[in-house]
Amino acid sequence: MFKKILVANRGEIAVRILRACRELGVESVAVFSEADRQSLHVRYADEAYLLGPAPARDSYLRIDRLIDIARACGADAIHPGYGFLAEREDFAQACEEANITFIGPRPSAIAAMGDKAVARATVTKAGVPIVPGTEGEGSLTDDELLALAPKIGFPLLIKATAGGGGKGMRLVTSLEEMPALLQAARREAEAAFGDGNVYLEKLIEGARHIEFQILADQYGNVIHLGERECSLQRRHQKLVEESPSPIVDDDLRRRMGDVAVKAAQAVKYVNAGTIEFLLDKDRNFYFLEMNTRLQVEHPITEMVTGIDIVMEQIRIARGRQLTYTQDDIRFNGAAIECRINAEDPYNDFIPSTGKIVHITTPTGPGVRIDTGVYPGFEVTPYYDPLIAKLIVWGETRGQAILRMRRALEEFRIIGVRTNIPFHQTLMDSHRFMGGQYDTRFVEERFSMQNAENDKAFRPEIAALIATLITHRQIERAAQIVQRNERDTSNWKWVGRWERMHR
Amino acid sequence: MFKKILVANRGEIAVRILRACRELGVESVAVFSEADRQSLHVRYADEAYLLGPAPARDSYLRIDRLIDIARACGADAIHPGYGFLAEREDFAQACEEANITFIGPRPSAIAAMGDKAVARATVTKAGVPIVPGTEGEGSLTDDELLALAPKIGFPLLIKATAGGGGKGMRLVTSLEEMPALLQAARREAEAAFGDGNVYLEKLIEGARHIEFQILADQYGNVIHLGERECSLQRRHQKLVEESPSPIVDDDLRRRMGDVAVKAAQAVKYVNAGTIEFLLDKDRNFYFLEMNTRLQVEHPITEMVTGIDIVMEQIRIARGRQLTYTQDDIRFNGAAIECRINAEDPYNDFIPSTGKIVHITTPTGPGVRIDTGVYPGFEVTPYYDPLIAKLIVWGETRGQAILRMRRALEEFRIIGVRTNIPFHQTLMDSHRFMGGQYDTRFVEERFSMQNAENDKAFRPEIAALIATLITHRQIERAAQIVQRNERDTSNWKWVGRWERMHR
Amino acid sequence: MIKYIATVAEKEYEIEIVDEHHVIIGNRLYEIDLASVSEQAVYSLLVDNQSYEIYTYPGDSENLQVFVLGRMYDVRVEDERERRLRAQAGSTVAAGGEYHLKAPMPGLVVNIPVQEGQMVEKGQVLLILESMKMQNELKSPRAGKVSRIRVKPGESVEQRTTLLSVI
Amino acid sequence: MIKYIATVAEKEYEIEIVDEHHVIIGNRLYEIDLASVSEQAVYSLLVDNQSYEIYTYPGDSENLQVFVLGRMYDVRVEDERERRLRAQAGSTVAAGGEYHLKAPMPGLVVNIPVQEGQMVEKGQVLLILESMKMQNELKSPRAGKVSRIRVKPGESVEQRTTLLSVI
Repeated sequence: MFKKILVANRGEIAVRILRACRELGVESVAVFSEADRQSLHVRYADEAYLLGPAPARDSYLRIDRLIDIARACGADAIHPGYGFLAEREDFAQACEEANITFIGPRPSAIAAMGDKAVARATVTKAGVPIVPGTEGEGSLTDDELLALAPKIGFPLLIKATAGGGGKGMRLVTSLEEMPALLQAARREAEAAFGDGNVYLEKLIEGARHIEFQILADQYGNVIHLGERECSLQRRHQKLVEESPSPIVDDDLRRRMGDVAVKAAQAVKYVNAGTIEFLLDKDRNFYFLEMNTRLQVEHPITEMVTGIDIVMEQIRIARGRQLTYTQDDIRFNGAAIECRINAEDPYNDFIPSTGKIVHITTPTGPGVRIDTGVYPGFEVTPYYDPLIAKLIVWGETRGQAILRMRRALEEFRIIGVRTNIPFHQTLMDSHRFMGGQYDTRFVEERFSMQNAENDKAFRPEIAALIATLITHRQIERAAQIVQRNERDTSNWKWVGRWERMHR
Repeated sequence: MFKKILVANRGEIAVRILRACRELGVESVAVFSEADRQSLHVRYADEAYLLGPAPARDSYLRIDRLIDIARACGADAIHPGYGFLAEREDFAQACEEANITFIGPRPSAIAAMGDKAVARATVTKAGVPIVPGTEGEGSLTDDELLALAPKIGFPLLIKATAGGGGKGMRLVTSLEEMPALLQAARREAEAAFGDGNVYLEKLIEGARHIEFQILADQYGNVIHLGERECSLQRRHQKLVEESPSPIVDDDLRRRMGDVAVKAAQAVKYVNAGTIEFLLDKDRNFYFLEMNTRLQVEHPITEMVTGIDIVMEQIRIARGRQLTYTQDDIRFNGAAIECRINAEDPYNDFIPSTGKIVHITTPTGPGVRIDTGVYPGFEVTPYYDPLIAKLIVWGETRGQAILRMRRALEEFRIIGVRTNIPFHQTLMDSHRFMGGQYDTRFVEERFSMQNAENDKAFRPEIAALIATLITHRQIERAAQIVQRNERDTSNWKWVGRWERMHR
Repeated sequence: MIKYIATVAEKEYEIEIVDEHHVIIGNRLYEIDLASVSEQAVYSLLVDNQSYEIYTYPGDSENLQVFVLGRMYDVRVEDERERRLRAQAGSTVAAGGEYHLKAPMPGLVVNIPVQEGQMVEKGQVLLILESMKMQNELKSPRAGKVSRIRVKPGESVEQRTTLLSVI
Repeated sequence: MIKYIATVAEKEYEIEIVDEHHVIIGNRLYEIDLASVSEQAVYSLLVDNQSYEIYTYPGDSENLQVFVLGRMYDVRVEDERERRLRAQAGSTVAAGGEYHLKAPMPGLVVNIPVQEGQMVEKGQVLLILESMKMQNELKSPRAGKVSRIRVKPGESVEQRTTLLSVI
């Protein structure tokens, strides 16, 4: 086993990895920015080193500092977590050159999956289906696009090559209307990005985001740990994940799992990774991308399989063979994760900073929390707003939902706003309960205000408590005034002295 | 399902049961003493009723008040938890008469298992082995005892019928020495209790306390959920439990489980219950007693079987058939529970009361906490010192131990003393790691002081932190003095006035 | 006996405090028991033995934001005297005056898609502030004219800095 | 530069505070960083980048109880001046004087198995106090004579009530 592992990350995922180190009996090293001196990951590690100022580019993204610290403290491996440097080929390369094991895939696999066009080409060669389209095929003329369109099928999207944010995007439902829409899209893209190039992509209607967890060792053994349903997103940020997906059955799981394994093998993948798919209404699935790292939502897979993914990552990196074969993997019950973010769901999900003054943590059967915060912790504006992951397990999906509801009810975080009310409203929605949602559900068909006629709507209780609090404050203020009146003895003497000398 | 369940208990177990109610969609009612107004169980229930003053006899033991409240609020079932009224036949009877379902066995089963002599006789008839001895056979003469002794076998114990606390107890290793020891025991018992009666009991050397969890429905279906090893005790209080037991193999589990089921069937048992056995060095086992209620340590069984025992209790009480057959029960991995008590392990385990000012809760993979306390909670002297149960699960016993160690390291409860350091020392002991312990291990062969030469012994760090704290306090005191020197303007005036009038 | 008027979502509740354990809401008497949990903004309230756990945040201006059973309520509480004064002053107070857009958190001004003097709609994006790796659109709470812009794109701002005003 | 002597388990450590981030223990210089976590008696201490989480309780008399890595240490800290004074006064201070047995928690006096004037050994049970459903044996910290018993069996006592004294 490794002697000492450096965790090149912060927050809940650093704590998660440190726990795995501890449970494996490996010494652990934390790194921290000036804003994170009091963070849990610093407190839980065996050693801790300051990286630099709060902004990530001056601290958690400093490859040179990280390698220097790892060398100085004698760490023989680095775990990158997710985000920051986790999918940076140059970081994996720098570790390799410093003779420190990077707990993740080889630099070549990161590179192959990091470029979307290369990734599409690679997995297509391995027989993996991709979203039909012309992305990565260079600049095509209108005539070329019009010729390709019927092969992709309608409806389809025209998208700007340079773009994003919907600029230069057009929905096309037939070949007839396409020439005019192509012109409009190119004009808009030219105006917005100075680049009129566009490409075509099949519109996946009612798409669901389904991803498969992969484990692969250095000896060519690759298995999958089933799927995670991640369609509940807002601005491309996942908010809730569940495993298994409510719409994936055994047959589809087997087929998608086989394809996921094939995609990983196509880049000779090693360690833990995730293959993301889009699944359409007709249960066709398309490769979207591969995340060559540990995923935020890995705990739901741990809950249903009983496998500790982080420990497996470390064992694989050490050169061990996989502990499990595909046949060993059993899926037991259902797990859901809610990402608790410091943001205000009643105010456009604006991030919230400040000091956490009180936490009541839901506990009890089937509840797991991964977090890096505690009462007294200061949520700063420097890093992402994820402050906790609330994960529940139930014998069935129904039990898991009921358990998540009661866990959310128990969860109190005072001092910053959180999106807990969003999750509560979501868990109560009939569409979620029925498993009927797609990637556009949260943004297009969900509202925090739609639940006003159920039994949880109790404005009179809100009115009462606000009145009682106001009343108490008024009474307390009155007492202070009275106390001050009594507590003036010194001033009486002073007043007397002044009167005498007037 | 029930419409409304009243939970006739407090603390962590009341919270545990309320959670099950919530997850089943059943309304819940808490009851509380004057000392418990701010307790979690009051905060988590849908309704809450004051029982009376803090002492249990004026509140949690008031059968009349509980029945009145249940009637008034329309509860159709009562869950007694453990302790208090959980094993009181008259309470189960009172519920029955008030037409409220008692979530537990029938009064007759409580009665049959509540009297030790009756219980021994009942299970013996069903073919269940008991610890050989003469208890429950009335007053026997010396001659009768001397005649019975060889049948029981040596070594054996002479025990006082009236007694306890070791008074009147003698260890006998041969028939020759027995007459004199009988005299001595009778004299001591007479002096201590005014009753010279004694009985004989076979000495189980190196005994381990192993118990089996039973589930039984109203239709005669009885299954067991495997064993719990509860040998780690102090003053007959369990401190640590694990499942499975490190020394029970599949064959022994099957045999003991069969006997446990038989014992439950002997009293037509319904609902959840526990059969306690002593297991000797030669793997012979003897029925000790049956606990006709939910057990403190039930969560470890939930962790290894995936079954929610409290939900099963409620379903059974509602008249449902068992959801599982014996063949459905799979044992997965290993679970350990540490009972976190408010007591000082460095000072003879004396209970500690006070306000909890800070808690850092261990979380993450495989960790469950059942508790009724939170920061700001006041631990009072009225009830038992159990403030939290820390439960971990691991794929193997080894992993569970390592996980428990890291969870104990993370656990901070500030404001009252806790026995967390005891658990840490225990988890580090080679005997525990090897599974080599019996019911006398903690009291006779365990010490908080025996771990002074390992790498966790860092007196220089203790010296350093104490010095730094002292230094800071001195500096702060100096600042206050300086501030006071500046802040004396009023007094100057007064002093001036006084000088002028001297 | 003190009488308050609490307003939630434009509905008014008349609440009289009888004593520490009794209130009258509308015409009904309720038995209550209020406990403050761990000296924070968390309360346990029993109303005729129904148990509610509540936490609060200060809301805009004089309002209190109350969270109960997973829902947020914006509550304004007035006593009778305040209420009379406000009635006499007319009800247009809230809508008028200059609106100052303040930074809800520390962050970096990324973009200001409006100009001084420009008319804006309710809900229109006034400024984009980057914080916690997210770009946050700050919107106008009402229609009006942008009267003064006090920051520039690229500027770092502290929490509660006034960014611009709408008149 | 201030020099302290910290005593743990009868071993002495000479500790000099150089500045906020440096100390000398014995002859070695250490880089340190002390942070107080959430304003409680919980500290995070880095010593040459080794991370320790520590919490403390006030101990008997002047001592501090320190918990680090799952172990408890009873530490006495003195500065050089205090140390000299104590050396001059002789080392018998701690052993002498009357010992007052105080209730470590509220409870009910169940039994007092000693009498006034009786000689007791170190570790001998002086009083049994019931609390939290447990009978707790309170023992003598040293040998001596029971000088005065201030409570009776059956009496309820508050925390820190003096129960009896040993001289």
